[in-house]
This record gives sequence, structure tokens and C-alpha cells, in this order.
Amino acid sequence: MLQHYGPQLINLLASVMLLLAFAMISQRRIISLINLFAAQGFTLFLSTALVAWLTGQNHLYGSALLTLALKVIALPWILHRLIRRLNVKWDVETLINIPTTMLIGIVLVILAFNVALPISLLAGTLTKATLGIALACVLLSFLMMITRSKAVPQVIGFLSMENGLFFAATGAVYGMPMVIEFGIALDVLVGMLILGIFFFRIRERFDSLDTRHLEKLKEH
Amino acid sequence: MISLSGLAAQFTELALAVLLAPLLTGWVNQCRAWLQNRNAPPLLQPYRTLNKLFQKEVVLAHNASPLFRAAPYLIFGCLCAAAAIVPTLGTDLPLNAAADAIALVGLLALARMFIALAGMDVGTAFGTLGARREMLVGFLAEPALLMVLFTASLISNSTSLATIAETLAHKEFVIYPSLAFAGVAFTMVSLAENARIPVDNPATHLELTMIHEAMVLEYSGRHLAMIEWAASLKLFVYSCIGLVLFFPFGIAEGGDWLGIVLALPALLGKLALGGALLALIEMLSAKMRIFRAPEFLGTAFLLAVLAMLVHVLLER
Amino acid sequence: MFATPLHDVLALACAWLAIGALGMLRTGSIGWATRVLYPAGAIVGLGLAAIALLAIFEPAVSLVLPLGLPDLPFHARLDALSAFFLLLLGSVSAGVSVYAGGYFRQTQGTSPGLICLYFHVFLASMALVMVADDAYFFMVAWETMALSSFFLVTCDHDKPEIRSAGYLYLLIAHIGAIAILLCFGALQAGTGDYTFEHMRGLQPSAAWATAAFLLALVGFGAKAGIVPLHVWLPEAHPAAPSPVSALLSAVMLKTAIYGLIRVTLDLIGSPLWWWGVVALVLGLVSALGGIVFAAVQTDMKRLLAYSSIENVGLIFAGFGLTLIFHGFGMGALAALALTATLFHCLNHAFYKSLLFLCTGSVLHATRERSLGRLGGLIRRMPWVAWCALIGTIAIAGLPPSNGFASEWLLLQAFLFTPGLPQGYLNMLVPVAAAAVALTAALSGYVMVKFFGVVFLGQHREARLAEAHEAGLWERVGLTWLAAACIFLGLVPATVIGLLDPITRTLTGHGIGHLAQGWLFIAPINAERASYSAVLVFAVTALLVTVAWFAVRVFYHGRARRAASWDCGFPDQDARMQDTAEGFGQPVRHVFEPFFRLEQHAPAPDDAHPRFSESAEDRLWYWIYLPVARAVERLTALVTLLQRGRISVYLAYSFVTLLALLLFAR
Amino acid sequence: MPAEMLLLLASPLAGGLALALMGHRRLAAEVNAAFSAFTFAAAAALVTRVVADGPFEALQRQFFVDSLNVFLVALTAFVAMTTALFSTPYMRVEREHGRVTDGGMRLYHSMYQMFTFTMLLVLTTNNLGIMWVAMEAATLTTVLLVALYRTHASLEAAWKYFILCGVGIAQALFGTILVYFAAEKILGAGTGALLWTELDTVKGQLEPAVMSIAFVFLLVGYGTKVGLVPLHNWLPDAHAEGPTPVSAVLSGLLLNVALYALIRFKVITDGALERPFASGLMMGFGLLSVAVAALFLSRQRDIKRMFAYSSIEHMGLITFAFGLGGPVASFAGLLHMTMHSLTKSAIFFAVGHATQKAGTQIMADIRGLIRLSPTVGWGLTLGTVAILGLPPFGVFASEFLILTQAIARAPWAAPILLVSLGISFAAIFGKVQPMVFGEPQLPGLRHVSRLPHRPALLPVFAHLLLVLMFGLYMPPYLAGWYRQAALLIG
Repeated sequence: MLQHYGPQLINLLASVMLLLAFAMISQRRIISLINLFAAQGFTLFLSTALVAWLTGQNHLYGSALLTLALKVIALPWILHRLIRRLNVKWDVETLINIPTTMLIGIVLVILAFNVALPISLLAGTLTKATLGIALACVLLSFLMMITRSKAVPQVIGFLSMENGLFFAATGAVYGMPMVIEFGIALDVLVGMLILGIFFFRIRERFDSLDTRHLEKLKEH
Repeated sequence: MISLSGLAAQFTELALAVLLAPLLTGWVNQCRAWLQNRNAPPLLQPYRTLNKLFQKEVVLAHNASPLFRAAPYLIFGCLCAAAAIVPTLGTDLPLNAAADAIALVGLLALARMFIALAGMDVGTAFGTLGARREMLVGFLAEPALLMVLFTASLISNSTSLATIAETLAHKEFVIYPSLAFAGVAFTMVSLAENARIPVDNPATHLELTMIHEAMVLEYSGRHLAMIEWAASLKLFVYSCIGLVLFFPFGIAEGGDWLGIVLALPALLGKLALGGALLALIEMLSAKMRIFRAPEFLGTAFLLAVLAMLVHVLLER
Repeated sequence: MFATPLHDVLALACAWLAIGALGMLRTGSIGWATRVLYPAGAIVGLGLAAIALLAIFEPAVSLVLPLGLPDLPFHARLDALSAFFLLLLGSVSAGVSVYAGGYFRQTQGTSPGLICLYFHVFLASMALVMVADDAYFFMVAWETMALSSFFLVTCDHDKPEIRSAGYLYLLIAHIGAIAILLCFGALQAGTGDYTFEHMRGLQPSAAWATAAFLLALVGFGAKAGIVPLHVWLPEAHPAAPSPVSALLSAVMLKTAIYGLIRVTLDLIGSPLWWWGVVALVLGLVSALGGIVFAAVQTDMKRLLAYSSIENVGLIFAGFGLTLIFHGFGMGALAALALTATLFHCLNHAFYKSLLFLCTGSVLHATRERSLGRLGGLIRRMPWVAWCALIGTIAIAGLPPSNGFASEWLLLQAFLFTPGLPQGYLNMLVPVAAAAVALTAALSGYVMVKFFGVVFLGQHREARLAEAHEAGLWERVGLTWLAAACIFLGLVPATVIGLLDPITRTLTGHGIGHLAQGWLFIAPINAERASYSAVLVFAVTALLVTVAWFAVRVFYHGRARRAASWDCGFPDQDARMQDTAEGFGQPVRHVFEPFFRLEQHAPAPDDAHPRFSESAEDRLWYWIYLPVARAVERLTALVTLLQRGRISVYLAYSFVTLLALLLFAR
Repeated sequence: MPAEMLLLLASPLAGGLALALMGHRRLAAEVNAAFSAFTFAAAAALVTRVVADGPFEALQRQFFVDSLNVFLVALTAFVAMTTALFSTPYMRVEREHGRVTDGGMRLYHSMYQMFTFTMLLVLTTNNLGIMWVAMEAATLTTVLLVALYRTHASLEAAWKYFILCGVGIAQALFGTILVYFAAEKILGAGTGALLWTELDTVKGQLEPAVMSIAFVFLLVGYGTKVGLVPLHNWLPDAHAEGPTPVSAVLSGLLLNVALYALIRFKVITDGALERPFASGLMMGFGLLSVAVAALFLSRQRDIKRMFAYSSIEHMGLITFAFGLGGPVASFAGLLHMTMHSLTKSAIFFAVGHATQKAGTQIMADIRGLIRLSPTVGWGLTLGTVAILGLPPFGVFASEFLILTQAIARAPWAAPILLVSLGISFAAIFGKVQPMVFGEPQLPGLRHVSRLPHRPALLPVFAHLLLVLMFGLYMPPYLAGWYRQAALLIG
């Protein structure tokens, strides 16, 4: 039964990923941004687990658990603590207003699908459609990083980009070899910790996390 | 290649030039006097002047350097050499193998350089001024003269004056339009080079206008004599160049002595005419401001270049 | 000494390097450098000259050194052309080195040992340029030459103007070097083989050959100071200490000529005639422009520097004529023009170094460079003055000096031009000849100004009365060069004999056999034209002495000293003499279009009226400043890329990514 | 796994941990230098082994050494060692000037070793995934070093460095995934499909459509770390604001390593595509970088920032050379990599001492170094002369080959290169000359204190001597490597 609906389910989850990506672009409040990120992580976890179960690629369970641990629990928790400690609960103002961003997003999605089309045709996996969506997610997170002026949302964009990449890995090639998954996860974790340190230092220097204070270094 | 007769001819011509030069100057002065209907100084006046100057004692400025004392002889020597190159009677001149038209111009330039340096040596206001003006005239006149000579040597395919003379004198008569331009240019140049009106006035000591006289103000006695002699020698040389280029007829080919003997009266006649013509030109024209001299000479230079172009265009 | 003359040359170059290194042993000691090392360098120079002189007539020898890039070891080769330029280098540098031994008395900003190092590295690198036989070795030697000379120019680096002069020099030299490098790149045509042997073998297409020639023209022209790439020269040459100025003007400019001849006639091998026209026109413009600017200078070393531009211009003109003849396959005439060119290189090397060294002695004696404050030095330093007079006559191209001999040959070459298959050229050549003649005459004017204002007249400053004669070493150096000027002038036939092997290898013809004996030179045949310096000199000298004796014999030799007459003008002083500016004035007005004149005339009611006029180079304002401004604007534009906002930076990589994705599909 | 290789990787890792535990003791700096020296010894041993019995693979072919990476390993280990030597007195002075805390010193030393480790890992691993992980780790280890001074500027620089490189690297990961995607079709799933040696053998069969897209991502990703325009924006900030030793290794080593990764992928991509897609892109980006960097140079006030831009320029030149391809050009590219890292690190050493003496990084305030401290002055002068491509220094050798090849095979590029090199020469030399020569100026003099520790000039002149040697003579076996490596790159 599930065997039969599996592919559709995966496609469903993929579209959820995309939906969440759009949601994050349009989201103004940091708290809910973090929650959306967690949700995206969870979707990723589900889809990875599902693929693992469908294809019997056992190492994917590992990466699924890794995702759960890191993206759904650890990182959101760290982020929550951070913003509580730094008490930055203000709304996120964007450099480009939301509707415009959405429009650009649509264009990006079309582009992503077109780029991914020839590749997905080659994919022997039962998840061929997901590559385009993964690419779209990456690009959307990229767009989000560009449009947000505060440090925390930029970082969240960065992390959700990682989500997109993982999704691509799972969807297109049933996940990278385990070693590498671990390596990547480690990097992401360390990176997050370093970012944490950064937030405090930036904070203690500028008592604000607005990256527009970080525009002193430039050519005259 | 150097024959005994050649040497003899060479020597005669040189001696002739050195001895006749003051006479030519005297003749020109006389013509001028007539044309201005003054009563003229005797024809031999220049010789008397030279003699007088030679006898006088030399008065040197305190800071006159050895260069100052050597210059008159150097100038005289250079101009003698120049005179020796230019064929006047015959064309069999050993020196013609050693020095051609370009060398001739070089020798004249050398003389000019020495006289200018001598003018600057004592360091008086007029001396330096005269030297500068002399060089100003020089750097425009010299290339013009060179171009005139080039035109002739393009016609005769040679820069050796003897060959030029022979080709122009003894080939069948051809009309060279280029030579017409060259002739005009040459006349202007030689007026300027010999310190004649309209560029300079040999008979004035009016400070602001003089060129040649200003340079030699400090000279006296035998030095002055040498310089004056050199000046008249220069006039003689230029006249002879003119004759070689434009009226070479009657000049003796090779070393036949009969021809040379016949050539002498021809030469004297041509020189007399030339001198008279010079006097006439000086009579008819007015002295121009020194600042207009460059234009005058520039025109001469352009005409000379034009002569070459005309030759390239029409005569080949 | 060794197996082949090439070995000897390399050994001597190493000797120079070694001497330089020895200078570093006792950096601080002047005596060590001046009394020991510079004379040693002079001896090496003489040795080099001797070896080169013998090598001219021997077949080319080549050699591969164990240095260089893995697939491209240094190739060295000594043929007639190299040998000739080595002869030039050796003989001139000998004089200059001896002089330098006396010159560097007090240090100027840089320690004497260091100067000694630069000096000899400079000499050695020039020698290596001449023998290099592959592009890499050539470029290494070439740039080492530029670098060492830069350090020599900026010896006195405390002065900002000297620093900026050095900067401009090295900048233009480097850009020129890149052009030369690209020229070699074009010649090796993508086969990674950079040996000249291989380039000789290739037959480049007309397009590539032209590209290579133009690049070479730019590169070597920049080094030679050809208009419009000349602006560094009048800044850098005066800035250097005088022996260095002498080497820069006399020898380094010739390395550029050498390179151009090497590339064009040897490596490319088959020049097109119109290249010659380009070179000819550039040369004439440089010659005329150079001398006109020299005429208005008031700094004696700048004046000489500009006259170097003029001489290089004449050399280029001769070279252009060579190319024209060669392009039309008129071998004999090409040989004539090339002979004139090379001869002029040699002459300019000698008289220009002589004059620069004279200015050096004047500078030492008076600590004064401005013509406006010199004068009357012939009475304080006669030896220098008479040497300078010889140099003056030579550079003015008057008989019987060497300058006249080469200009005579050049003019002869021009005179034979009519009859070219190209109509316009026949029109061009008379004009060109006229320009050459005008240049020669002007150089006479300029040199009278130079010599007259510096050495003649009254002292323009009281302290000039204490000026001292040059030291022994300096006098030796000066005399060597002056003697060479006279000697070369008297035996042009011999020199033409020297040049014969070169013209034979490069143009297939020689005119050496036409030099009848040692007495006469006759480029084509005696009928057309012939010249014998010795005879002219002898006759003139004879006439002068005869005149002198005659006067003594027939009259008397009495003379008396008195105050100068000057039309009886009562109280005159040195300031009434004509100044250098005064000498410049007529030229400024005749050639006004050349200059960018700026006058400041005083107001009629001025208490202290001052008049000043400056004549600047138009090209500086027409080419260099606009280029500088354009670059400035571009950089201002580029900084917009780096405005500090991180989102913008992210956007860059985002857009790049998208663009590439679209491009990739 | 051969012992040399084990030591090569273990020594810096152990060093990192040891120094982290040891903290800022008196001898921490010396220990740091010792570990680096040991690493270099291991590298040397590895080299001799490779010279003896050729390339080899190790640890189930996860690691491999061939002529291309072995010389980079040697170079990296060497420069890491000399930089450690240089930083010993330098960082002490910084500490005593109170710009760094004890904690900072601990961080510095341990991270320095970790950074070396990550770079060596990138170089020696055969697994493209591991390569990516190590590359990201290299960013992470250096980002805190850039922020070491905790000043406003250094924080900002570090933040930009982190975000821009992080994002870039993320793109590279996507590219890697795509490569894996293309590879597993032929090699089947599992780590085998990520081994470069494997891919190299089957590159002909890889799917062109995928590989081209993949290379785009990889170019944007690793290109960001190489500092290719317009992805370069982090580079000048990071170089100018970090401690000088860090600038030296960033410029001298990290850029090389990133470019190395790019080259590996370029080889495969060009093998997969019939058209020279990767080469073309690399040529384009290389030229763009050269031109833009040259224009930036002339507007700099801060000396380290200026030399950072010059690094961009030279990286562009190298990238262009590899794009041009062919035995000569690739050879030149490799040679230029070596020369640039040696010269540029030497320059940064000299600059470090100069700035400490003058107490400022603003060039206008540094005057007359040749008087203040002749050795430093000459070091800076010679380094500048070398980096500007004047012979007889080795940089000239490589530039010579690149330019001559360029005009013969891509004539359109020649004028751009000519103009750019001219402009950059004018800019750099025009700024350095007054700093070194002439009279010392007051603002410069004010700070001239006898530095508490003698500057370590050995590294400067050692590097310059090597560069000089390469310009005049190259040992045959070195030449051998370069040739083989060049053939490898094609």
C-alpha cells in the first residue's frame, strides 16, 4: 500500500518543503521563523526516513536520525536560547518588501525546475521530481539571506539552505555516504556554535544584531 | 687619383679665392655706393683696411680665453678649405674627392660655430646677443642651403661639386624647373648668410639690429682683420657656389689648362654681374626686423624643399 | 682566455657581477669602491671591448648555460651584431668607470658599496642582453638592466622629485618590457619553444609578423625614448649621478636599438616596407621634437637628455630607411642605411657620455645644474672645457668629428632613395631629408648654447670663481672618450669595415669593400660621393697654421689686455649676458606649436615685476594625463563593487550563479 | 597507510589539541613552531617517498598522493612552518601591546595547527566529499582567527568571511552531490563514486548535462574561496583585519588549496564534456579577476588590504593559466601558484614587522622604512619587486610563460593582461616606493619603539631566496613534478 503511495508521499513532502521555504521568506517574526525552520527540518527527517524505508537503504536511517537530532532539536533549541539570551524578539524588517520577494521566488522556482529537468530525467530513483524542488529550496534560502538585514535570520537562511542540500542528497542519490553526512553535520554544528560566539561579540560591540552596522569596511 | 696638375689647379683656385675675395667685397660696396649715388670708396679699399688692421696692435678683453684668440684663424682656415672645395675655374680638384657638398656645408657650419662661440667668450651683452642671432639665422639657412645642394645633386646623381658642375655645364642644355626654386632659395640664403640687407646690415653698428658686427665687437687688430677677410671669403664662396649651381657655363672640364685660362675671365665677369645684382637687391629691399628673419629664412627653406619635390615630381 | 669569445664575454660579465658583490664587502668605504673596484670594472670593460672587436669578424658561436627554466635553459650567442654592441658597451663603459672612480666622492643617500653593486650589475646585465639567445634569458637580462638602472637613478632617494622620476622610469620600462614579452610570445607562435634559433626558423604570417613588429616597436621604443613614449627620459637621466646618466644615454638606449634590430631583421627576417615608414616618421618626429625641446631647457643635464631623444630619433630614422630598402629588396642601400644607423649608435655613445661626464665635473665643481647660474668655466676648468668642446663639435655633427661622418652617411642614404617603386615614398623622402638637415642644424644651435653658456662668458655667480678643475681619474675618463670621438671621426672607413659583417648577415649586402682603403669612404662609388675626414682635417689644419704663421711673419704678435669694449657701454656685469632662456626664446617662437607655453607677465604697476614663461610638453597633457584620469575614473567606478553591505555581496554570487546556470544550459 | 602520511596528518591534529590544552604558556609559540616543523619533516619524507616510488593510494584509496598534490603538500607544510617561525615574535609583540588576550593566544595557536590540518586533509584526500568537509572546516578554523582582535573591523570582516564563504561552500556541496549523482550511474552507489581517482578513469562516460551544471555550482562555491571576482568581497576584509600571520597563510595557502579543489573538478568536467566548458569559464573569471583587482589596487590606503587585492589578481592569473591549459600554460600556472604563495607570504611577514614598527597599517603614514629598519625595508622592496613580476625572481618566470602562451593562443586576452599588469604595477610600486625610500616622516617615527622581540627575518629572506632560485634555476626533480602535474591537469 505505502509502497504504492510512497512516491506520491515523497512528492507531497517535497512540496511541503517548498511551501515552508516560501513561508520563511514571507515570515516577519524571528520566533516563528525558527519554528518554520524546525518544521522544515522535520519534513526533511520524514522524507529521509520514508526514502530509507522504501528503498531499504539502511544508512539513510542514520542520516534521518542525524537530521532529527540536529535540525529539529539541537539547532532550533540553540537558536531559541540565543534569542532569549540576546533578547532579540523584534520583527524582522526586510531590505526588499515581501511581495516583491515572493515574485522573485516564483521566478527562481521556475528557473530551478528548468535547470533540474534534464537531470531528473536521468535519475533512476523513484524520487526524480525532488531534485528541482531541492534546488528551488536552496535558491529560496539564498534569496532569504539576501533580503534579511538582521544576523539571526541570515543564519537561519543559511541553515535552511543546508536543509535544501540534504534534501537534494536524499532525493537524488539516496543520500551521500555516511562518513560525509557525519562530516557535514559536524561542520554545521561547529559552525552554529561559532555563530553563537559571534552573536555575543557582535552584540557586545554594537548592542544590536543588525548587519547594517557591519558596513564600515569598504572602498572609498 | 691625385694628379700633379690637379694639385696645381687646386692651389691656383685656392690662392685666387683668397686674393680675390676682398676685391669682390670692394666691388659690391662700390656698386652700392653708385646705386645710392654716393661717391664710392676705391675698389681696393678692403685691402687697405685689412692691411691697416694687421698693423694695429691687438687689444684683448681681460677675461678673453684662448678660444677667443684661436677663433679668427680657425674661421679663416675653415672658409679657405670651403673655398678650396668649390670649383671656380676647373673641375679637376683633388679635394673634391675628399669633401663633397655636405662637407662644404659642414665646414661653413663649423666656421659659424666658432665665430658664435668667440662672440660669447668675453661675455658682453652684444657679443652673446649677436651670437644667438647668428645661430638663429644659421639653423634655418644651413638646411636650406643643404636642400639646394641636394636638388642639384639629385639632378646630377652626385654630391661631389665637381661632378655637379660638369653635369650642369657640359650636358646638353635642359631646363630644370626645380633649379628655379632652388635659385630663389639660394639667393635668400646667401643674403642672410653674408649678413646682407634685408636680414643684416654690414655697414651699421646700430646695436639692436646688427648680427655679425655684434659678434665681432670685441675683436681688434689682426684678429679683426682675419675675421673681415673670412667674411669676404664667405661672400666669395657663396657666389661661387651660386655660379656652380646655376651658371656653371665656361668652367673648364678636367685639367686642360687652356680651359682654365679661358675660364678665368668668364669667372670674373660672372662675379662682377653677381656682385652688381647683390648690390641691386640690397638697394631695393629694406632691412627687416630681426623677428621677421625666421619667416624669411623659413620661406627659403620651404622653397628649397619644394625644389626637391619638384625635381622628384617632374624631372624623372 | 677560454674556448670561445662567447665564454670570455660571459666570464667578463661575471667579473662585473663579482666586482659589484665585492662592493658589498665594505659598504661604507668610499675608497674601496672608487680606488679599487671602479678601475677594475674599467679594465673589464676594456677587455670586453677587445674581445668583441676580434669577435666581429668571427663566425657566430652559441652556448647553452645550465641555468634557466627546466625546458628553457639560458641560450647565449655571439654574432657580429652582438659583438659590435658589446664593443660599444665595453669601450664606453671603460671611460665611464674610470671617471666614476674619481666622481663618487661623497655618498648621496645610498652607500657607495651599494651604488657600486648597482653600477656593475647594470653593466653586466647590458652585456648579457647583447648575448642572450632565447626570449627568457633576454627578458631576464633586460629587466635586471631596468631594475638596476632604476636603483641607480634613485640613488639620491631623499629628494621626492628624484623618486617620482625613478617611478615614472620604471613604470614605462616595465610596460615596455611586457610589450616585448608579448612580441616574443607572438614570435614563438604557441609552440613552447622560446629560443631565438627556433624563432628564426619560423616564417610568421604577415599579420603575426606585423603584430610582433608593432609590439617590439612599442617595447623597445619605450626604452629608447621615442616620442610619444619619451616622457620618462628627460626626468630620469638628469636625476641620476652623472656617470650613470652617461651610461643610460650612451649605452642603455642602444640596447633598445639592438633589440629592435635583432627582432626585426634577424628574428622576423622578412620586414614589410611600411614598417620602415612607421619607424622613419616616428624617428623624425622624435628627432625634431627632441632637439627643439633641448633648445629651451635651462638645466644642462635635461638639455643633454632631450638631445639624446633627438639622436635616438635620427637612429630610428636610419633604421626605418633600412627597413624600407630591405622591404623593397634593395640590399645594397639597406646595407648603407644600416651602416649609417649603427655608426651613429657608436658615435652617440661616445660623445653623449663625454658630455654627460663633463656636466658631472661641472656639477662637482659648482654644485650647480641650472644654466642660468653657470658661465666662464673655461677659465676655471680648461681641461673639462676643451673635452666638452670636442663633444660639442661632435654632437653638432660638424666635420671632421665622428658625428659628421655618420650624419654624412645617413644623408647619402636619403639621397639615394628616389627610385623606390612607391610614389608617396618618393615624396616623403625629400621631406624626411629636410627634417634631418634641420635637426642637425638645430643641434648646432643647441650645442652652442650649451657650451657658450656653461663655459664661456663671465661667471654668472661669484662663487664660480672657486670652481676647481676635475680630478685625475675624471680627466683620464674624459680624455679617453674625447679621443675616441676624434679617432672615430678620422677613420670612418675602418668603422665601416667593422660594420661590414653585420650588414652582410642582416641584409645580405655590405658596403665595406666600397670604403677605398682607410682614407676615403664612398658609399656607392667615388663618382657619386666620397669623403675623407683625414684630408679635410689635414687641409683645414694646414691652412689655419699657415695663416697663423703668415700673420706672425709679415706682421707682429703684439697684444694688450684691457677692459672689454662692448660698444663703449660703461658698467656692465655678468647679468647682462644672454641667458639660457634668451637662447631658447627664438626657438620657442619659431616652433611654438610644439610647446604648451605659460606666461606670467607682470602688471604695469608692479612693485617687483617678475616675468616667467614655461614651455611644457603638450603630449603630457594630450596623452598621459587623460590616460591617468581615465584609469582614475575606472577605479572610482570599480569601488562601487565593494560598498560593504553583505546582502549586496550575497546578491553578487547569487546572480553569478543564476547567470552561469542559464549559460550552462 | 604509510607512516609519513599518517604523521603528516597526525602531527598538526595532535598539535592543535595539545596547544588547546596547554594554553598560553611561555613556550606555546615555540611548541607551535615545533609541531609545524615536524609536519614539514613528514611532508619532506612523503615527498622523498613519492620521488622514490611514484604516486600511491592509501587507506582503502581514501587518500592518495600524486605529483599534483604532493608539491602542494610540501609547499603548504613549508609555508606553514615559516609562518609559525615568523609569528613567534610577532604574536608576542601583539600580546605585549595588549591587542590579544591569553585566551586569544591559546585559540590562535591551536587553531593555527587545526587550519594546517584541514588544508593538508583537503590536499591528500581522494574523496571529494571529505574534501568538501575539510574545506568547510578550514573556513571555520580561520574565521575566529580573523576575529582575534575583537575590534569592530575584525568582527565585521570575520562575519562577512563566514557568511560569504559558508554560502559559497554550500553551493560547492550541491555541486559535489551532482557529481556523485552523475558518478553513481557508472560506479554504483557508495564512497567509490566519490573517489577522484575512480572518477578520473571514467570521466569520459559521465553525463555532460549534469557535469556542466555541477561545475557551475562548484565554480561558484570554491571560486568564492579562491577569491574570483565577483565572489571576492570577503577577501580584502579578512586579510586586512586578521593578524598578519593569518593573512599570510590565507593568501599564501588557503587560496591555493581552494584552487586545487577547483582544478580537480575541472579535469573531470573537461573530460566529461566535449567542449572546453570548464576551461572557458576559468579563463573568463581569471581575466575578470585580474582586471578588476588591478583597478582596485590603486585606491588602497591600508597596506595589507592592497596586497590582498594583489592576491586576487594573481589568483586570477593562475586560474586563467589553468583555463588556457596545455602543458606549458598549466606548468606556468603551477609554478605561479608556488611563486605567489612564497612571495606573498614573505611580503606579509615584512609588512607585519613594518606595521609593528610604524604602529599603523595606513601606507601614507609609513615613510622611510629603509632608514628605520633596513632589513625590513629591503625585505618589503624585494618582495614587492618580485610580486610585480620583475626578474630574476621566479614570479617573472611564470608570468613570462603565461603571457607568451596567452598572446599566441588567446590573443584577445593579451591587451587586457597588458593593461591590467601595467595598472597594478603603477599602483603597488607607486605606494611602496615612498614607504621604503626617502626620509622617515614624523607620524612614522613617533611609533618607532625598540620592539620587545627581534623580528624574525629569516622566513622573509628564505622565501625570497627560494623565489630567486626558481627564477634562475629549477632542480630537475621539481621540474619533473611540475611537468607530470601539468600533464595531469592537461
